[in-house]
Amino acid sequence: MKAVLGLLGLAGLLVLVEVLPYLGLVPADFLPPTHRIASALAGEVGDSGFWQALWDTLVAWAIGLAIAVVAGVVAGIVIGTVPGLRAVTASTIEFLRPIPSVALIPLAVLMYGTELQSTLLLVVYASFWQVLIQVLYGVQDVDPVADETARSYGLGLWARIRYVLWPTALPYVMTGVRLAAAVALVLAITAELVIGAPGLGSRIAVAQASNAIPDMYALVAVTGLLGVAINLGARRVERWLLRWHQSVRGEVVV
Amino acid sequence: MRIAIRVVLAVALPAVLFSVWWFATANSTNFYMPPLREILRIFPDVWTGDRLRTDVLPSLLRLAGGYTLAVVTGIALGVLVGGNRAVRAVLEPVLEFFRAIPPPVLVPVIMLFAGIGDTMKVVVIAAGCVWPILLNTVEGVRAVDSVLADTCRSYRITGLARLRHLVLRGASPQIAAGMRQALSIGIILMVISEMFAASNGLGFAIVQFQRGFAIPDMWSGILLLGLIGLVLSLLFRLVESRALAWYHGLRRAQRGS
Amino acid sequence: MLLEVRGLRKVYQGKERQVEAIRDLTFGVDAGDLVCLVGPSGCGKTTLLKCIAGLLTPTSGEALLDGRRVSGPPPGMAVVFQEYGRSLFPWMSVRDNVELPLRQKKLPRATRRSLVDDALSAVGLGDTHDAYPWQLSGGMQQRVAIARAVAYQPDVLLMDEPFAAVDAQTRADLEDLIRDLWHKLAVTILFVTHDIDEAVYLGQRVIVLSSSPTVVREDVDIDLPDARDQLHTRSDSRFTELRSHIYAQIQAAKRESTPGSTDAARDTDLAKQVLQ
Amino acid sequence: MLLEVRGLRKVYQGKERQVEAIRDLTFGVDAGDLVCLVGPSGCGKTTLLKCIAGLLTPTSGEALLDGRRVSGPPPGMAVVFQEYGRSLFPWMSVRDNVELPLRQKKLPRATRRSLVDDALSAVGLGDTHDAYPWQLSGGMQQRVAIARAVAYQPDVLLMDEPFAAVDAQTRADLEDLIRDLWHKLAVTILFVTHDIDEAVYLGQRVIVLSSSPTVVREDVDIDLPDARDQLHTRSDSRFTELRSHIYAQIQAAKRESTPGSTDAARDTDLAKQVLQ
Amino acid sequence: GSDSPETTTGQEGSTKVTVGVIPIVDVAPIYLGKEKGFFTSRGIDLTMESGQGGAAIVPGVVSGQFQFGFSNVTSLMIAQTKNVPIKIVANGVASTGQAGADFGGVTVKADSPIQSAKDLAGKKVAVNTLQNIGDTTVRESVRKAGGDPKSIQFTEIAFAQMPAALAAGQVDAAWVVEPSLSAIKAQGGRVVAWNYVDAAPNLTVATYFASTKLIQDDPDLVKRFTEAINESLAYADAHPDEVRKVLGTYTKIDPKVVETLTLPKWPTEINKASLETLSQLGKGDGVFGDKTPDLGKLLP
Ligand SMILES: Nc1ncnc2c1ncn2[C@@H]1O[C@H](COP(=O)(O)OP(=O)(O)OP(=O)(O)O)[C@@H](O)[C@H]1O
Ligand SMILES: Nc1ncnc2c1ncn2[C@@H]1O[C@H](COP(=O)(O)OP(=O)(O)OP(=O)(O)O)[C@@H](O)[C@H]1O
Ligand SMILES: O=[N+]([O-])[O-]
Ligand SMILES: [Mg+2]
Ligand SMILES: [Mg+2]
Repeated sequence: MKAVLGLLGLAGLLVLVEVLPYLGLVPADFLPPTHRIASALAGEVGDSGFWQALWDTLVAWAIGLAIAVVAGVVAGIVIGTVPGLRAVTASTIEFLRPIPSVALIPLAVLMYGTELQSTLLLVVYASFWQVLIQVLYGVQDVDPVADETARSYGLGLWARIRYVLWPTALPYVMTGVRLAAAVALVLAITAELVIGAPGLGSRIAVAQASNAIPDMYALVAVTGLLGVAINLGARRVERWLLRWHQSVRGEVVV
Repeated sequence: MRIAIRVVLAVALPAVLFSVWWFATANSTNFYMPPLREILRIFPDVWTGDRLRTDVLPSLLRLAGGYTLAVVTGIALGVLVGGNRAVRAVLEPVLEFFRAIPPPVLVPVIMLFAGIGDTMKVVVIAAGCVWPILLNTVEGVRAVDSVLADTCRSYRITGLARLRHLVLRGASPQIAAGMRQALSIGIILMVISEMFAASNGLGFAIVQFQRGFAIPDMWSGILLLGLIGLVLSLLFRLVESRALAWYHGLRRAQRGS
Repeated sequence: MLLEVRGLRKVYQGKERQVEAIRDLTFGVDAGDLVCLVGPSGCGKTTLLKCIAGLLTPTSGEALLDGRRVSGPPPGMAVVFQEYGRSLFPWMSVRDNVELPLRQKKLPRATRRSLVDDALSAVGLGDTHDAYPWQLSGGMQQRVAIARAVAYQPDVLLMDEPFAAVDAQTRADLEDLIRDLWHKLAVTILFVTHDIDEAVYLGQRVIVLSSSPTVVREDVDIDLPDARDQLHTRSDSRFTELRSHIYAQIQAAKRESTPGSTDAARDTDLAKQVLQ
Repeated sequence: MLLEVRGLRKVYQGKERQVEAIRDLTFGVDAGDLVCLVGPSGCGKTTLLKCIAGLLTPTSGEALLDGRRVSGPPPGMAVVFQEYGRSLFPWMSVRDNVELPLRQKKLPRATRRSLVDDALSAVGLGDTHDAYPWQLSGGMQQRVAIARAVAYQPDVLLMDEPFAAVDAQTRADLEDLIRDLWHKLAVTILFVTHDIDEAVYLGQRVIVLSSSPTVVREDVDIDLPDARDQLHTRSDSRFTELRSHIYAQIQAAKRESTPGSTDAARDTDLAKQVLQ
Repeated sequence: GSDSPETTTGQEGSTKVTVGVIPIVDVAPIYLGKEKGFFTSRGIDLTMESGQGGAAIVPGVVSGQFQFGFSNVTSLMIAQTKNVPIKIVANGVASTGQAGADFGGVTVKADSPIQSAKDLAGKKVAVNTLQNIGDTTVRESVRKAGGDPKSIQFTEIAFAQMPAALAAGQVDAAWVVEPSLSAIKAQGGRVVAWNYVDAAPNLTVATYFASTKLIQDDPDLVKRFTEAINESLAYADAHPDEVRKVLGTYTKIDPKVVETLTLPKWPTEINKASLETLSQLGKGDGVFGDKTPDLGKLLP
């Protein structure tokens, strides 16, 4: 049922893009109708280079995201639980966070050229903050009664992190992971696009430079579909991990 | 005294990091890693006077516009999507589709509809920073306490009153988390949007420095971005601590201070 | 008959756990009645109240109010929840918590003001208007929830163990407040309690529920004089008789777990159980 | 003396609202004692318990355990909170909730298993192991919290109105369970309740607290025989005497609000108050 | 790190070389040369990395991540004035020198009132990068046609977006190169100025470059690379059909457009006089700040 509705939404988007040129809103030359994008996509799918690029992008995405999530969660829990650390690090975090990964591109190229590490640097830098901030908010949300219960039963720091803090922060962490997953994909592709590291991004760059508009949109659509697939996976994990949580066990009607 | 301690705490780590940077690059001959000394020396020349008016101010105005747009749409859409299962099922894949598209790729598409002027830049900023607000609002709305929801239903508190007194307030801690995330993403997108079809702005200036091999100037721009982020986050915290006084009070009180 | 419950059944359908909380309940409450519900812990009293309040949909059967089937929260009904702590808005002061439903009723400001003031001082919280609920003790929070319901001036009032967290003296005072209110406003009250003395003292009728899956075990008419007071009523011999009778009923209810029960607080003779 | 409270004072410091919850409390509890605390709603019982449990820092004065000042939660102490609903972890099943502190004690799996089983069936929840707390009724949740404390086999047990949400029969059973446990394990118990009968039935001593700002009003020795049972003890004439005495004390406590009080549930003769 | 070895020797004694390029028509010779074996025959195992622009290529060359890079000459002159340690090693691409048949020009919509370069004065003109070869040469076109170059409003838009921006009227004119030039012509657009041709005869537009460090440490490699490039350039210039074929391998340009687009010139000699002119033009437009590029240091 849910899947059907979701497909319905995506189908709506396809129809919209198909009819946009006929509505005269944009010329078909610059935003081609769905069927032309689809045939360009078919061409891409038949090309082994496309699959290699997709693989390269996914590898960069997965490694980068994994590093960012682990680092973000660990840093968030340490900063959130060690007294005083939050006050000490707050200004630095706020300073570093708004620095765009794209501004770091020369630095990345300088250090790693078009190697995978170059993309990873940008991916990790951008998505790390998403996770960290969510974890910090989650840690702050621990129910004091629950925490006091744990403390009064003599649960040590580690046990309290594992049994109280972590489950409380988990909904926030999941949101952070979903945010970071998309940001990581965005940055992986941006890095490839600008630096030229192999992947979907550099294919998009080639299509842009060649004025191959349907091809470009086909690749953009692949990116979007990747995002949908990633979110689907994240949602599934979330439903399982958070089956006890208000947001899963009971839905509030607005 | 309290304030003094807080200032010291806030300044300590940056001071350490800056000293490390200072000494690590003191004798740097790497073209792309100039000495911090050099960067700080030119900073006032680069970022005072004319540039403040011609580059920094327009950027901040675009940021304000885009951020506001994102907050309004993010919360509105989030309440709609979070509060209604069917709507969520239909819209989520579409939203996720757009969320995964990198802004540099999206900008040309936005240009088709919004032109190449400030509107485009505001839209690009909004399109980027709407996501954390949207996602957090959705999760916050979904997690509204069931007993409170029942209380509202039984007292027939519905419609706008319910939205205002239950849904938005209940989700507000998480919405605030999203808005805070969005703030720095907004700054990032301000830079990205000004890499396209711009003729002024902070992002534009940084890109020009980069292309013109004015590397110390570029670094000074990055420093300025960080400073702007810091100041904006302080302002945000000030506003948040007022709006969420009940929440922080609740936590503090229950912690027993 | 104002309120009618007909063949009501409620099964909680979980992934692994399916609980038949209520098997088959049928009873009625006349307009202006004050009926108390007692029954063992976990027998489905809260579930029943939520069905009547239109907050839960029965698995089968129905609740009727004024002859109309309850499908959503009906107008003019107020509920005091068992989870009083969670039923107060933590972001509103005590006064705003009490006032919010009145605003919804579109009462003029002055009326609201006096209703809120009266209700809060009636529950002994005349000087905590500006505090947040989480600055109050458990019993005080519960009293705020009661004040909210009282100020609302409902036609039907459902209360789920509303005095569980207050001390004996306050409890006695609140009991008298409820009877007072009932007399003055002719409100119909359904009152869940686990205190048998309280049920007998308050009610015109006491409905005794069995263990889960729940049926009505007995519907006891409380033939005490209408004018009650804490000292004399409680020492009345008829009072003692009634409470003993009901006590015996509940004990029996707990003992004979209805056959086919999938989940219930079973009779466990705790005192005899060996610990470890 | 195992537990000593000396000149304890606690002021809640809010932005606008400053509440002196406890003014000056001094009393002691010997090892193996079972002491009940009673007092009007909002008088600071919860606050006191939290100070003793090391969860709140007193404004002045101190709580000593075994001669050492309490500054954080001491080992071997279990607390049953008044907000039972929130003290259970919603992300764990009932069984895991009870088992968690035992794991922390590093007990072997088999021991843990039998402790959990025994404790849960002792509170009448033998068949809800796999349910989540939020699938249980209020009273059932409260019993899970009690089972957790019982299974923990603490040296000192603090309980804050632990039977507020359960029915009379279950309550009686649980009271006997606590006395049983106390005899078997020689645990020291501090028990907050608002039910005076319960306090007298359970305790060796009953400490009566005044209204907020709180002081000890009286420390009553319960000179009933050690072997108690629900039927005979409660009909003992000494029992009736003691409960009347304490009842009078609390009523007096509520009446004479201590001078200088900044916030308290004041005496409001509710029955006489006119509603609207 | 930035001091990793510049060259790595492959299995058969050949040197692995990475070149940072932009995936456009201009670099067809290097792809063609690779296909023809001009590099392997000189012991060079060639890899091309194609990014979106120069921002990534220069730091890559400076740090040794790339051994060589491809860039337009104005950018290289700017780098020189900032003392970026790089030097040109071979010619890259040049204008055809023929008005009406160059690979780049200033275009307008079919119905635009702009008829000549002179009319561009006061108009909004799109270039891919501000303060670079595009705006400098367009100003020269306007200047030569008797217009006021100062009044032109330049706007930065990527070549790929120019057809859309022009069609939507977001700009009055757009300076484009192939294949966007073909796309605009196909929309009915007109070319009103051939800015490369106007700037200097047979203008050298872009070149290959290396870091001074590599030139010092491995002059032999640089020599072999230059020879291979030169052979590739000459071959490409002589075999336009093969060039059109190789375009299909590294670009996605529509095959129909590939057949008809205007190819640039690929001489092996760098036109120093044109670079002098370009440097003067850039200085006049303030592209180099208050400095003047030292072409002696930049050229091989
Ligand atoms: N959300 C739920 N999901 C599954 N089972 C539930 C849920 N809510 C209640 N139950 C089950 O339904 C039965 C009745 O619960 P209910 O809360 O109605 O009891 P109650 O009579 O109010 O008990 P108490 O006096 O302890 O408050 C219990 O066995 C409980 O476990
Ligand atoms: N976090 C807090 N902030 C401010 N005031 C508080 C806070 N917690 C409790 N108080 C105040 O302290 C006083 C004592 O509260 P406490 O919870 O200890 O009472 P109690 O004796 O447990 O009452 P009850 O029997 O109703 O549970 C009350 O007046 C209450 O308003
Ligand atoms: O960090 N980003 O450049 O998106
Ligand atoms: Mg209940
Ligand atoms: Mg309390």
